[in-house]
Amino acid sequence: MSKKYATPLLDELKKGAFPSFVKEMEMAAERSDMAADLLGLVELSYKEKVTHWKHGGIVGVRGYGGGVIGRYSDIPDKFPGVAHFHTVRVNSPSGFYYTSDAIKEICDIWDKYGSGLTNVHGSTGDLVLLGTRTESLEPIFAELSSRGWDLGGSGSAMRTPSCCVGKSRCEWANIDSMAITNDITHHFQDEMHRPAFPYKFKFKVAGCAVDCIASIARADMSIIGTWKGDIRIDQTEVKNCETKGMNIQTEVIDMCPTGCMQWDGKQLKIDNSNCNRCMNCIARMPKALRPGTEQGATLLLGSKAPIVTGALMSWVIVPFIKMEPPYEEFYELVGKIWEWWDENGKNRERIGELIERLSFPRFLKEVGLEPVAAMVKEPRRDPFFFWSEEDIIKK
Amino acid sequence: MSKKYATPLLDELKKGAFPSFVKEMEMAAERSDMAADLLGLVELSYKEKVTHWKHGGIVGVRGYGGGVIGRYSDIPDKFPGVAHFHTVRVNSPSGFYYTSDAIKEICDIWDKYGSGLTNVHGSTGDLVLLGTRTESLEPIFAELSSRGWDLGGSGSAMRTPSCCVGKSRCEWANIDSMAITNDITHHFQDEMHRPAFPYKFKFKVAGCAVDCIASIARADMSIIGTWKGDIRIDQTEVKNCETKGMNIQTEVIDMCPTGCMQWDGKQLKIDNSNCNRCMNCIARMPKALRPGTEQGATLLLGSKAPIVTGALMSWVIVPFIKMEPPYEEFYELVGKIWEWWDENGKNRERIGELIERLSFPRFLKEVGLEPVAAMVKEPRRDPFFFWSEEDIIKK
Amino acid sequence: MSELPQRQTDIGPPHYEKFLHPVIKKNYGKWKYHEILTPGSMVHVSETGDKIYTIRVASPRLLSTNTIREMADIATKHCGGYLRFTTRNNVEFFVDEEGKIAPLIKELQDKGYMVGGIGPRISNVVHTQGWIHCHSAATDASGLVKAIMDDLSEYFTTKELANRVRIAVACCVNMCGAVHCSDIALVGVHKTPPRIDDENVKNFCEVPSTIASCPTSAISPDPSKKSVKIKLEKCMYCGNCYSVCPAMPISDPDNDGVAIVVGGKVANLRSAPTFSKLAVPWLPNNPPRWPEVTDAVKKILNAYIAGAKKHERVGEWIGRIGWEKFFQETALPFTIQHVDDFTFARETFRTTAAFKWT
Amino acid sequence: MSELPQRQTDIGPPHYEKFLHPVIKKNYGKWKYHEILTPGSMVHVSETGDKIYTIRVASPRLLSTNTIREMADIATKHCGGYLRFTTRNNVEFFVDEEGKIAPLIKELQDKGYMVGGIGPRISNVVHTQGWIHCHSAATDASGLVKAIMDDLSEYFTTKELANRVRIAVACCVNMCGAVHCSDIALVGVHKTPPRIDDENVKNFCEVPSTIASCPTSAISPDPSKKSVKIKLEKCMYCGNCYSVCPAMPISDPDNDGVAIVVGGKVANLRSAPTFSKLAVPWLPNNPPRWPEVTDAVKKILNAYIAGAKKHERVGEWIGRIGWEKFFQETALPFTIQHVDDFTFARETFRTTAAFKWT
Ligand code: SRM
Ligand code: SRM
Ligand code: SRM
Ligand code: SRM
Ligand code: SF4
Ligand code: SF4
Ligand code: SF4
Ligand code: SF4
Ligand code: SF4
Ligand code: SF4
Ligand code: SF4
Ligand code: SF4
Repeated sequence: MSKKYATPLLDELKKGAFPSFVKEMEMAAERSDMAADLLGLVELSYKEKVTHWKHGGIVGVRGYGGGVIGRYSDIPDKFPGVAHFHTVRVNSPSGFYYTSDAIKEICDIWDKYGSGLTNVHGSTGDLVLLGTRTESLEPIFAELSSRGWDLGGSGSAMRTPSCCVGKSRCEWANIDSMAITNDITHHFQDEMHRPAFPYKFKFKVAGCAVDCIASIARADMSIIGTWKGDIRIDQTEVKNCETKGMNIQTEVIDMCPTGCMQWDGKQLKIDNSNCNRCMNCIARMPKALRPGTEQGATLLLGSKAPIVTGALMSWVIVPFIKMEPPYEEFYELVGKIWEWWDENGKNRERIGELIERLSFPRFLKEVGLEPVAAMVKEPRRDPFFFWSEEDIIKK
Repeated sequence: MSKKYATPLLDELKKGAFPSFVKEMEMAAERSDMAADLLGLVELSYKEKVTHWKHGGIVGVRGYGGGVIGRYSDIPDKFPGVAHFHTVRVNSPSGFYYTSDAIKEICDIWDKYGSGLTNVHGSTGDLVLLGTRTESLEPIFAELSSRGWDLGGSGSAMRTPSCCVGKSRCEWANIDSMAITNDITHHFQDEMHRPAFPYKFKFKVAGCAVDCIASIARADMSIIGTWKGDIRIDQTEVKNCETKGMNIQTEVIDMCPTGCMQWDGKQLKIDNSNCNRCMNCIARMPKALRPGTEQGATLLLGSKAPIVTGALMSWVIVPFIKMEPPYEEFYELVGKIWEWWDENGKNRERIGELIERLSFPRFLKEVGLEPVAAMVKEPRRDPFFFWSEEDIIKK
Repeated sequence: MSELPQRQTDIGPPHYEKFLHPVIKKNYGKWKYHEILTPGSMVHVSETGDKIYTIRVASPRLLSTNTIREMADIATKHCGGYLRFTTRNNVEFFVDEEGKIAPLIKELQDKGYMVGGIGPRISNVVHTQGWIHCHSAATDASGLVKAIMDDLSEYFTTKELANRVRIAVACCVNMCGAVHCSDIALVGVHKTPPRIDDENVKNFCEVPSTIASCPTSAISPDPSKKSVKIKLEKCMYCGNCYSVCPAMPISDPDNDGVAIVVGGKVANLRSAPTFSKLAVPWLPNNPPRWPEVTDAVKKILNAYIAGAKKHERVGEWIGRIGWEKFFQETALPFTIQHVDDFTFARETFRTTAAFKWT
Repeated sequence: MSELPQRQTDIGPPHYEKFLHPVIKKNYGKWKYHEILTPGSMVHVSETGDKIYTIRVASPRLLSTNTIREMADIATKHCGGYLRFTTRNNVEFFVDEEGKIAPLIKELQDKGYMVGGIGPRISNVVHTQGWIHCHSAATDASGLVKAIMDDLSEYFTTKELANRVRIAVACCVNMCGAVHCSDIALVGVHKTPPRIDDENVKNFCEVPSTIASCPTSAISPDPSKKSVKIKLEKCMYCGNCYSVCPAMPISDPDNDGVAIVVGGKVANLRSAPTFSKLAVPWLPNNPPRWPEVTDAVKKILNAYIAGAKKHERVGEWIGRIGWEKFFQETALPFTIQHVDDFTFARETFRTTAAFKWT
């Protein structure tokens, strides 16, 4: 088939070992005018070195305030196929598992109404359907939702929570990250679909401190599985690691950040009271070492991208919480945090930024969390601090 | 001799192993009414748990704007001896060395005009004469200066520079800290005696990174000696350290922060290109290891106490500078820094705070220092930075 | 519209259980250990003795329905119709017997899929929309990913590194790629301030929120024009005002470009999660292959390969040798832009006399 | 005044050379190594073969001329008339032959001097004026030093520690004692806001500089009274406004007290210089012996003694075990005041899931 536009610059990116997004666009372009015009528009961006998209207007589906990102080309006359090019964020299932049938059903819908191009998945974790027209949004939603799919979040709302593979295929999961993610998503459908927060709010759930979902870097609330009690040791398997060529001293003992491990060539000893559960030793010897059995999670709050005051990582607000259905304690806390954010947050102020502005002690007090040393890397430096009325001695 | 006041609380502090400041006050009180009344006033503070001093007014000696701290009691009627109780800051000689005769000469003057009490030395490094009356200031100054002594700094001026013992009695000095301190003090007499800065400015000079004068914590400019080239090793003496019972592996090799040392029981090897000159190995084995021979200093800027934006430590602005008389390059740089501070600093703004407010890059540019990686622990985190006109590509 | 099925709302995503391979479902929560078999395959062993083999392939993330269908068909043929995507946009296929691995890999490779990405190597590049879909992009994302990964594909398919090297791309400082905690990351940056279209500001923008959007307080009202003005020397070209107010376009074909930040991570193993730090403030947008950028990435990667100890991440390696050595070993210039002047600038200054000569 | 000698100005201090012991002068810059002989004596050996022996004694720093004269006389008798003071206010005597040490020490001890302070032990306490001389003092300094050092004197005279433990006292947050980088330090703190005397503010204070002095912007003008007012919930009782404006006294007999900060250092050995961090936010002023304070200091010191490895400073020990363990091992309570809310608060939050259970 002959191409609608010459795309010499993009053609270059069909070469090379790594799968080519240009080939994907070309495949879609064979069936879709939208995709064909996308190729032309992107080629122009490659030539001119600027984007050709305008700010999105507000588009969406009836009754929802989010789930669609409006997008229009700034040169619709030249590329009418992408005059509208909205994306639809489909809420992915926990753990990003699909059956062939299910995902093909989505393809069917998308071929019918959209560009035939997708992102599986977007950075937040939605299955992103890339490029459709305003008038197609309702039909797409009807087709999707009637088949059991719903939209994810966008705007000042709870965003699609996501998680690592967890207990489904990982021996290190201390919490059921997929079940938790699924529960949170269903619990907060209204908060996701009808933006009413000061700004976006993201949950990410990792089964352990390896954090394969990067929750600590990009979730307003990061839920990270962990354990209490002793690391389980299979001494025979420890020995086997050495037999197979691992240098236990340099790769495990010397790399333990707390220096709480000892290896005499026969027995591995761990002073669990000084272990910080970093997961390194366990990752080095998956057959020999396993997390302890009293399982739960650490809750951390506040990470986000750098705008406005610089990037934030989430920090500990609850050192240990059992994360078992119906997650009452957890939801109660989330409720209090959101209420506090709602009362105090400015427009476009993330929870982490708000706490930074009003102070972490104030957040703790007002949300009702006990201060504990696990919440800080180190105590304050300069001796400037506040007292409450009840701390003052009156004579 | 019977005491002027009962001082039961202070009397308690005459007991115990450590030398007693109360005994010192009592000795002075036997000859001085001022000291006697000081005892009474301090006893009252011990009882009431508040200070009995008022803000100092402006007192001093003719032609000088500093060197004296005015001090008045808030209950002069009760303790007339301390109605005035100003301190005189006598500029100490570099290294805090004295002859018996010289220091007794100061005692003579002080017994004549003051309380007979001193601090040898104050935190900045002055020999502090503690407690006299306004009308005695001129006589004290005449007596002192005619015998070769001068006053130190106070107010918004250069303060009395101070230093470690350096080359006079320490084998690790890479710069002549005492000569440098003496030179700076004489070079800037006007800047010290006639306050004209936005705020105070302190120099402290340490012969090496051990920093026995705590310069990095409390000097607007910290001058710290260091070397280039290889640490000198005497292998026989290394071996001797072991013979005498030192565990070279744990006390030296494992504690080297850069991991650049090796010890095989016979030979000590140092990868000098990775040494950060922290001084640990040298301090552990003074007979075996000595700093390299190309000597100079690192200049650091900005440390101060916590008010207003939190405590600051000095940071590197010149990684290496030869510090040899007549110190031209050094004085030229100090001149530029002061000029910049003068132009931009707010009242009561220390140099470190000013740089923090206007930015370190701007300081570097305007003072004419090349940015080098040694100036930072790590580069910036968030990709927000400025470009100059000349960096912009115009087509 | 009449032929449309009945829409439903707030039903949420389908339950994940429906999509689990029977072996995975049966052994859910019972996994005991895993072993990496090859760069593209691993096995997880359950307490029940069951095993599940995972085979991973790269994906460009921007997928046509053609490719998705093809992958689904492969999954149907080899895997009982089950597949998943990883948190870094790779695709995983499952088989329950070792013997099923080879035919699956053969078919994948025959169809041009790149198998690999497991263990201490370079996995897929987390990235964003770029010129494909975003109005805010200072560079493209997909093209950068392709250019880099073509150069580094061996580290996906075969070669081992000291540890994982996580590469990420974000097309603007909004950083949808969460570039701020990656081993090596590229971020699109501007070098010139926004251009204010006063007429449009008046008509389309809310002045107070535009002013509030600026991290450096560079924006103030211009009441006479009912618009805003920018104190140019305060603007560091973040584009946040443009996110809030479309009448302040900031892109510039010659001065937009790519910054490289390095040394971040999120895993807690050994050392705490770390932010990435600036390695290169700006390289030109030179599509389609951004040679200046790929060169710099290779310089950094090669210095890491030469210097890192086993299991050290990029940031841990730099932490051990020091940033001054990083600039020496990579031969990247240290510039005034590297010196922090943002929120926590002060904490980055070198408050010690102990540093290395370079 | 007529009998006064002719004053001179700007002559600066006398040249140090005049005050140097002949052996020190001769071997200036030629020292080769040193050895610590006893807790109160050490020898420095020159390349010329010359030796200088240093004997150190404690001083309360607040010295009467009586004591200074006595020390000078001892120096004349034993040391050729030379002596010096250390940067921590100890006194050093010099002899040039080993045999001269014993008689010198004997005389010093007979006269009640405390010999020691050299090597890995507790040397003198850097401190400030307190109620002896400062209007700003929230506690006394000399009394605290005496109370602490009476308790810990053995660590000056005999006992060894893992490394030096530098103790410092500052009587207010102006921190003339540079307490902010000490192993264990006490600082006088207030707990209540300043009391504004409007009449005096009007007459004696400059309103703009008073407002500017406040770190938390708690002060604003009160134009009707030509005075200022304080937003109480913003005031953290630093007293800086009082430094600038005497009409805002802040001291309060019951609520002023002592905070303890720990883990700071300035030496560059092994690890970079570090700021001290808050261990105890407030203990009451309980003169003359401040038992609550000395108790807490001993708790910290004893935990350090129990836990530190050889050559580890207090901060290095805490760095190794973690702050959560520090609070456990010292049994000091962790309170809301420990959680930072000042300039760099955010950098102190625990951005990792790896911490120890306590
Ligand atoms: C599609 C997606 C990038 C991708 O290619 O994957 C995306 C795309 C956009 N992001 Fe994002 N963000 C996406 C994940 C993220 C992430 C990563 C994450 O969620 O894990 C981040 C960093 C984490 C965070 O939330 O801070 C992220 C931080 C931002 C920000 C900065 C927010 C901040 O508080 O600093 C903005 C700016 C804004 O909100 O105005 C933003 C804004 C945008 C907008 C809506 C542009 C705008 O200014 O209005 C982009 C729409 C592009 C388009 O036309 O498609 N996006 N954005 C990701 C969502 C897909 C999905 O739903 O799965
Ligand atoms: C006497 C001395 C304490 C001592 O007992 O040794 C002292 C005493 C005072 N200092 Fe200091 N400072 C003394 C060394 C220091 C040091 C340590 C140093 O210089 O190494 C510091 C910390 C380092 C620094 O400069 O930041 C220090 C930081 C302050 C500050 C806080 C300055 C700041 O920028 O944060 C103030 C407040 C001020 O300037 O208003 C201050 C103010 C004062 C005043 C003048 C009180 C005031 O608010 O006006 C004190 C007079 C007390 C009196 O009546 O005698 N003093 N002051 C020290 C000077 C003696 C000498 O000349 O040798
Ligand atoms: C499949 C996936 C989870 C998912 O839900 O999709 C996953 C799966 C596993 N990860 Fe991961 N990680 C996955 C993303 C991550 C991420 C998140 C990310 O990259 O954005 C991280 C954090 C990276 C960081 O710190 O920046 C991550 C850091 C690790 C580490 C720690 C590496 C380190 O030492 O710093 C391990 C432990 C190890 O094996 O060394 C690990 C180990 C594992 C194990 C061995 C866990 C297990 O027992 O099953 C899995 C084997 C896969 C492998 O070697 O790739 N996984 N892993 C993700 C695959 C992404 C991909 O396609 O490459
Ligand atoms: C005399 C004095 C210099 C002076 O000009 O007065 C001095 C002299 C020496 N110091 Fe020091 N230091 C002196 C204050 C300091 C200070 C400053 C302070 O305390 O305010 C420090 C920094 C403390 C800190 O980091 O907070 C200091 C940290 C050291 C260290 C490093 C300790 C460490 O490992 O962290 C050494 C090296 C060693 O021997 O371990 C050292 C070593 C030495 C040596 C061995 C240097 C030498 O070769 O002569 C001297 C032996 C004395 C000893 O053991 O006390 N000196 N030394 C100071 C004595 C003060 C006192 O009376 O106790
Ligand atoms: S975060 Fe932990 S539980 Fe989840 S996939 Fe990674 S290693 Fe497994
Ligand atoms: S989990 Fe980390 S801290 Fe705990 S024993 Fe293993 S390596 Fe050490
Ligand atoms: S700072 Fe260095 S040169 Fe000066 S006394 Fe201390 S160890 Fe010696
Ligand atoms: S000076 Fe410090 S960094 Fe250099 S070799 Fe000695 S211990 Fe190592
Ligand atoms: S990083 Fe910036 S340009 Fe890229 S998708 Fe996100 S908002 Fe758009
Ligand atoms: S680009 Fe950023 S810094 Fe510049 S004016 Fe806009 S918001 Fe402010
Ligand atoms: S620390 Fe405060 S109270 Fe003590 S001398 Fe300095 S200014 Fe005065
Ligand atoms: S005491 Fe400090 S915080 Fe309180 S009003 Fe005064 S200057 Fe401000």
